[in-house]
Amino acid sequence: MIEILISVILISAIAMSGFRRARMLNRGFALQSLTIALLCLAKGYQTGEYHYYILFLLTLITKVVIIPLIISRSMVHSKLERETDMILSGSWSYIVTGIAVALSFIFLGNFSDYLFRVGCILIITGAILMMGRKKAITQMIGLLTMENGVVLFEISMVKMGSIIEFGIVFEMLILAMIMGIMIFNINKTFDTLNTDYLSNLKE
Amino acid sequence: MHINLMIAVFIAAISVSIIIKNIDVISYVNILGTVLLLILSVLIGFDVADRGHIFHFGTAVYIDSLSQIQLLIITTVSVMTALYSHKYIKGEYEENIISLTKAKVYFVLFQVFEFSMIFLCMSNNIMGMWIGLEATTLATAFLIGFSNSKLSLEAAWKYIIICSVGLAMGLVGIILFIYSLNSEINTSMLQWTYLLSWDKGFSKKVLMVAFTFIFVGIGTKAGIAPMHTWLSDGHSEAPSPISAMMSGILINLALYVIIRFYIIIRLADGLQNMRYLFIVFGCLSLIISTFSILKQTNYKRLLAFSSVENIGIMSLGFGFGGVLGVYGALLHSIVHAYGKSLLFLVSGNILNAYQTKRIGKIKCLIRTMPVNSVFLIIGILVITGTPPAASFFSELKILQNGFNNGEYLPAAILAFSLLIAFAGFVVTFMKMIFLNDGAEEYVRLEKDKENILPLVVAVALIVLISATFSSLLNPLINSAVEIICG
Amino acid sequence: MYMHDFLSVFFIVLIVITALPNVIYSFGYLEEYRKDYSLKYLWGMMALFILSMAGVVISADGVSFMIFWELMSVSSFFLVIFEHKKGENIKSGIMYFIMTHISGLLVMTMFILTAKFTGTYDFNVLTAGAANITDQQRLAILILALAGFGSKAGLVPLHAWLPKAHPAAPSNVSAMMSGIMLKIAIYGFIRVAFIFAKDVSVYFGVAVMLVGTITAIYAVINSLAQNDIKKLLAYSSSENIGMIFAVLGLALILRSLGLRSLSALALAAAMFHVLNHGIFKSLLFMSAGSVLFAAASKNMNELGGLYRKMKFASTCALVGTAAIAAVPPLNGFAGEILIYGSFIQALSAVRIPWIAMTILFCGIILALTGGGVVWASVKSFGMTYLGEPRSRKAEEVHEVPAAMKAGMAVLAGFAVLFGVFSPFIINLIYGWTSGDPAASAVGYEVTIVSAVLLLAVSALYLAGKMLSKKGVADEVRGTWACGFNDFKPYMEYSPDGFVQPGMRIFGNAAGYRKEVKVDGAVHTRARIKDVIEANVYLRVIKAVDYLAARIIKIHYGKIQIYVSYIFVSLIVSLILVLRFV
Amino acid sequence: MKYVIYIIQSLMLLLLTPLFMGIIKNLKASIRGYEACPVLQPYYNIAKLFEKGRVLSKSSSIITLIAPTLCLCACVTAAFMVPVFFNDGNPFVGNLFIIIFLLGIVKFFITLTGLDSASAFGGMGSSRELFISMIAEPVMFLTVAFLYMETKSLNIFAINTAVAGMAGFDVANCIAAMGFAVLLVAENARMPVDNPETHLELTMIHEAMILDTSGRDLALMELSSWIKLMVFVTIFINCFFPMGMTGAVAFVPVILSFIAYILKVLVILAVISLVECSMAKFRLFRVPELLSAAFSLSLVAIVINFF
Repeated sequence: MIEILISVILISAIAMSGFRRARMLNRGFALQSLTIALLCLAKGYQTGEYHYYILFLLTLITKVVIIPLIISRSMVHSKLERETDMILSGSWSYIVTGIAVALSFIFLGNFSDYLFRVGCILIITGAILMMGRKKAITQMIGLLTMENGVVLFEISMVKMGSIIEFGIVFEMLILAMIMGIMIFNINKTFDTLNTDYLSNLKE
Repeated sequence: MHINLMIAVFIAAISVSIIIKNIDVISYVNILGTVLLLILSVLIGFDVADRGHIFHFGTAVYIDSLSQIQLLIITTVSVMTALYSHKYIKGEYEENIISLTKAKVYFVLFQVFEFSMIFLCMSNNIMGMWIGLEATTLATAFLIGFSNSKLSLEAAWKYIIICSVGLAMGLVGIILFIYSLNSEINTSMLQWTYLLSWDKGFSKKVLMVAFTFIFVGIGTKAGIAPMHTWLSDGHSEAPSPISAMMSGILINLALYVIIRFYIIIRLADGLQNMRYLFIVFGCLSLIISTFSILKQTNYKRLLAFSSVENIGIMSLGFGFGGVLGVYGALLHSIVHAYGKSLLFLVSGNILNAYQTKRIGKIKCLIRTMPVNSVFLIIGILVITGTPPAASFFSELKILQNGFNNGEYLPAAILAFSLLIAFAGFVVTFMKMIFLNDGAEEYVRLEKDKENILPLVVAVALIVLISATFSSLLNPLINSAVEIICG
Repeated sequence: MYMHDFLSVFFIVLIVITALPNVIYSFGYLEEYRKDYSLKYLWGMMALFILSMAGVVISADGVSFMIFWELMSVSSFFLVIFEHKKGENIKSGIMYFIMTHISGLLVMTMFILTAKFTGTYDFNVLTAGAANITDQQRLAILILALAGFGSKAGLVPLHAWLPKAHPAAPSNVSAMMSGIMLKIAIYGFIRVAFIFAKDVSVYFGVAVMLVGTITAIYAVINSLAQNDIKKLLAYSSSENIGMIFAVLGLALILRSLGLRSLSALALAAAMFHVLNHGIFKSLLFMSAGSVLFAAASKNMNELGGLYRKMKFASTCALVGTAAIAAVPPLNGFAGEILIYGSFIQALSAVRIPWIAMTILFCGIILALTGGGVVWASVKSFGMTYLGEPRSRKAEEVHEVPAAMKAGMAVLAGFAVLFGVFSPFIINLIYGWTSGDPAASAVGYEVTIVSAVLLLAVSALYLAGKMLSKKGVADEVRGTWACGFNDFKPYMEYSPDGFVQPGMRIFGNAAGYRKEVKVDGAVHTRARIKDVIEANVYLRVIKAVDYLAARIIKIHYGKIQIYVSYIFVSLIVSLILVLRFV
Repeated sequence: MKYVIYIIQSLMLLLLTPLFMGIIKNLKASIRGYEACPVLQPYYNIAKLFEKGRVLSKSSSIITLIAPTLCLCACVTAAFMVPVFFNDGNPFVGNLFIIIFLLGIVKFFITLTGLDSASAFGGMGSSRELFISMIAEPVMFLTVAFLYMETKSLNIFAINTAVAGMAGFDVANCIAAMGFAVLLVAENARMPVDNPETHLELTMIHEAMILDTSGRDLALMELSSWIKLMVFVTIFINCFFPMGMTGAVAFVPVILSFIAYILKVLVILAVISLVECSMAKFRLFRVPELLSAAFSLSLVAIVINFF
């Protein structure tokens, strides 16, 4: 059962890195968070610790419902349709993510646990999303995927780290809220979300 | 007991600034809050002085002399900035640049920012430290974008993205750190004191990777070289009191967190030359920041780069190791906090009077704003390390330690970059203060008299530190050095 | 807590002798600044300046030495930019501050290295002799000492601040800076090179001598070429410092070759010349100050004929100029004989051919510099005080206040006193340098000669008085210049013309270029620039600027690039850590 | 008793100087083949000038008043410090540097007088005088070094006795003597460097500086330059040709050495006048070449003897 969920996460990660439209990215993120929540449920069921269930509920509420809501609300105001000129064009980002996944599998070979490797892959995809795109929202989603990766990383490593999980989840929630408000402000002052206009603080 | 009082003061301050409508009352309460926190931290200081370290709420809160130093810095600098922001926010509010709600948001976030820093340096739990750092990032994100101009929004966006990425890497590092204990993990495992007394050995490889993640991750928050890019934008766009607090305290705290992990690292055998991480990144940040100082046209960005440079000096101090270097680095962090906040507050005054951050546009400060230029000169002399100020002794100790331990190249880089930074400072600021093109007659601005009290407090603190660091503060700093050097 | 051996007392005496008349002089001189600058600030800074210099001389350990050293630099910076109304003062002040910081860093590194090798900062322990320093370590310390103290004293490669800072400062301050501050650097060098480092390889001594000689010849040619009095005096201070370092180098060579007594003589010559230079250079700067006070201009092309209205100040200036030009009974002459004497005695005592040749070469260059100094001093006195006033400023000259005259008179008195009774002082110094107080370096000839000279002058004066009574009375008419009688002031010899023959031969050391413009009338101008500063300094600044422009490109502004910095540095440090740790 | 003779010999030198100047004029006249003025003419000139009143320029200052007296006193003191024809060692006085720097007073004050009269010729004269003496300084330094390395003493009396003790002429002594001769000519404004008799404005160096002095001052200036020349000649004789000099305090040897001294001086005066008649005055920027020749001569002298 966990293998299926992990494969879904892997597929969503690779797919997300190539999406152009932010709405698709949002849905991809929601799907990913849902799978992570189910993963926690499965882990909880498997090991019998109660804190996994609490984590399942928390991730479900925040990452599957609230954060995508924030993203879609800020998207509506910004009339953002599609990512026009991406630094890493669609095909290239797929290829880069593919190579990254392959490398991480080879390099982290001696770690038996799949979760750990998928966590790393999620972090790398988050990074690629952030560095390869120009729109602010995509960067935000990239960052949140990276946080998801850290959560996965944490689940695989630390058996009893409840405080860490709660910390991460709350932090992601507040982070998403603040970024949402900021995107709203940027959209109001710059009336575009392209970060090229956000680079006149030079030297 | 004091710590409960602290929390009570915090909650009171937050609630007042949310409920009450009158700006004056809010800022007075804010100042009162910071003063109370200062008094409480001094009292805690006395406890720590005689009992070595104190626990509270079971082992959740742990204060030893190292965190006591950070506590003192936080509370003193926030008293200064609270005093400054009283007139600053009132001025902005009266010229209705900002609405009432914006002012209230400012004071709430100010309190949240200060308390999250206090929470950070008091928490025994390493995850608590991480959450503290994250909370400061979130609190200051809005404060940087306070003036809602294009540039400040851009700075805020960059700040939040880069710092969150950095802290995510830091979190990965912490998780790897706990994983390297390779034993059954329970909640008490996250206590720093527990980790300190951990004797069942670490897996060396994982620990190395963990500490590198922590160093680079939290290093972004500290403004260490290649990851310092947010610092120069954030500090130059943030309102002056906030950039004073960030430059003075926040980057010290990030380094404090790294040092907490470094103390545990040092126990594991075979990891002695992890200190080269500090040295390499220290030299990198020295070189990058000092050369950027030379080419600055915006004086607040120049001060931000000088913070990067001072972080480089401190990390070199820790990198050289040895009692002298660590003593120098700690002393330098204290003096730099006060000196840098003095400079930022003065630049705030100048910005308030001249409404421009460009160095070229400000002429003959000595005649237009004589009082502020005197404080500016004192600030420059303190930051660049002239003798009566303690920063000269700290730089001397770090350099001496560098030569004693045989690292000649990093010490040479340190000396060279001190010189370049000094040249950059003197050329820019002395031209601003003295140079006049003789054409028009300069009259003293009436804005010169505003907001002088916080500057006086800052100079008083610097004088206090310089006078007492070898007598009164000595036991405090020495015990902190023992914690680090073992 | 403080040092009280002969060396410190000697320099304290120097500070007192030079600072007291200066204070008296300042009472008069600062009236001019009262209306647009605050005098309380200046007096405070001057007090801090003098105290910090005294502090340096009596401090007994490296850290307090460093503290007073930096305090001295800071206070002198704020004195140099006192007249901040004029733009170029600020620029030269900034350059001065950066250069003093360089010397501060070098001296700090030197003390740190000494502490590393000998384990202590304390001077008394160091003087007792730390035996376990290897020769190579001692050389490293001494090279740093030469660089640090040399840059503060104004040796050639790091001298560019001196001709900029001294003219910018008010004259009483530049008198103190030239008179005392440069000597504090020499005090530091003597203490490190002669007292701490018991013995050092001969190559270091040769290097010091060469640097000193090159500084002397370079500075004298530049001082000849200047038209601004204070710049001329600043360069001549650098020249005297060069001469002192040359003799110190000679002393080091002799000591490393084992000729103890000769090296003590050379050291005594250097210290005596330090004392003399302190006196007559402050006197000359004070007279330049009085010219500036009276005629509000220091450009010699606008001065001339100041003697008529400033009789007393000019006579003091004459004494000062005569002292620096090594005219007997005065102290400059006594110093210079000792220096030439020690060079020649060293020449005959040294057996190693190549060292003897270098000493000979440096002796020749110093003799040439001596001639150049006479020429520069005659130019500085002749062009300002003698002949016809060349501009309106030089005509309406108002009398100099009494306090200034008193200060200058005191120093002129010292110049004569230290000249006539120089053997006693030299033997006193030689007593310390050679170790046994009874030894005497030089006979009492100078006193006898000055007595004979005094006798002859008074005899001839009386004879002249008697003769003139019965002879025809003096007449006062226009200058007889072979019959041409309507001489205009501008037809007088101008400062550039006065040194033009010298500049034709030695000109390229001062970047001398003659520009001739013909538009109806022929206009010639002499262009001079500090050659080393123009080539070396500008190149260094350009390189740093180029590097800074490259490095600042890192802040590209794009957020993606900033995030990539984090990951790149993460990966690189991971690889390095896994590989090396 | 010894010091009485010293004073006498210096007084003799002072008294005979105008006579020697007359002799030079006579020798030059006879070489050039015209009727010369009587040998004692310089004495009459000086006496006439002392009676004349002084004409002072309105732009001159105190320098013009004190300079002549100071120059003459310097030269007289220098004369008293030099052994002329009797030398028995003198512990008090005689340092070669002090003598040369005493004559330096003359240079310093004459150049100032040149500038004092605010005329172009005075300025030109002093500028050229200082230019030449600056380049001549190293030659003086080398000669003193040579003498010191030969005799291990800076005192001229000791040098004289030591050189007298050395056997015959060696190569280095001749070369050093030649170098010092050129220095003598350059310092005292004799022919190849400067024409003492001319009043052509653009050629004179020494004369230009004292152009404006008149009456008693001119007499003093003339006397001081003559005495300076004779002091240089005496140093030249005593340091390089010391034969015939006695140390015994008896009447006959002193008279014999006095005669020997007079003969030597006459030979040198003949050489000087011969050079003045046969050579034209050098252009100003050829003088450094002459002086660098003298410089290399004395350098070679030192290198031969001591390296």
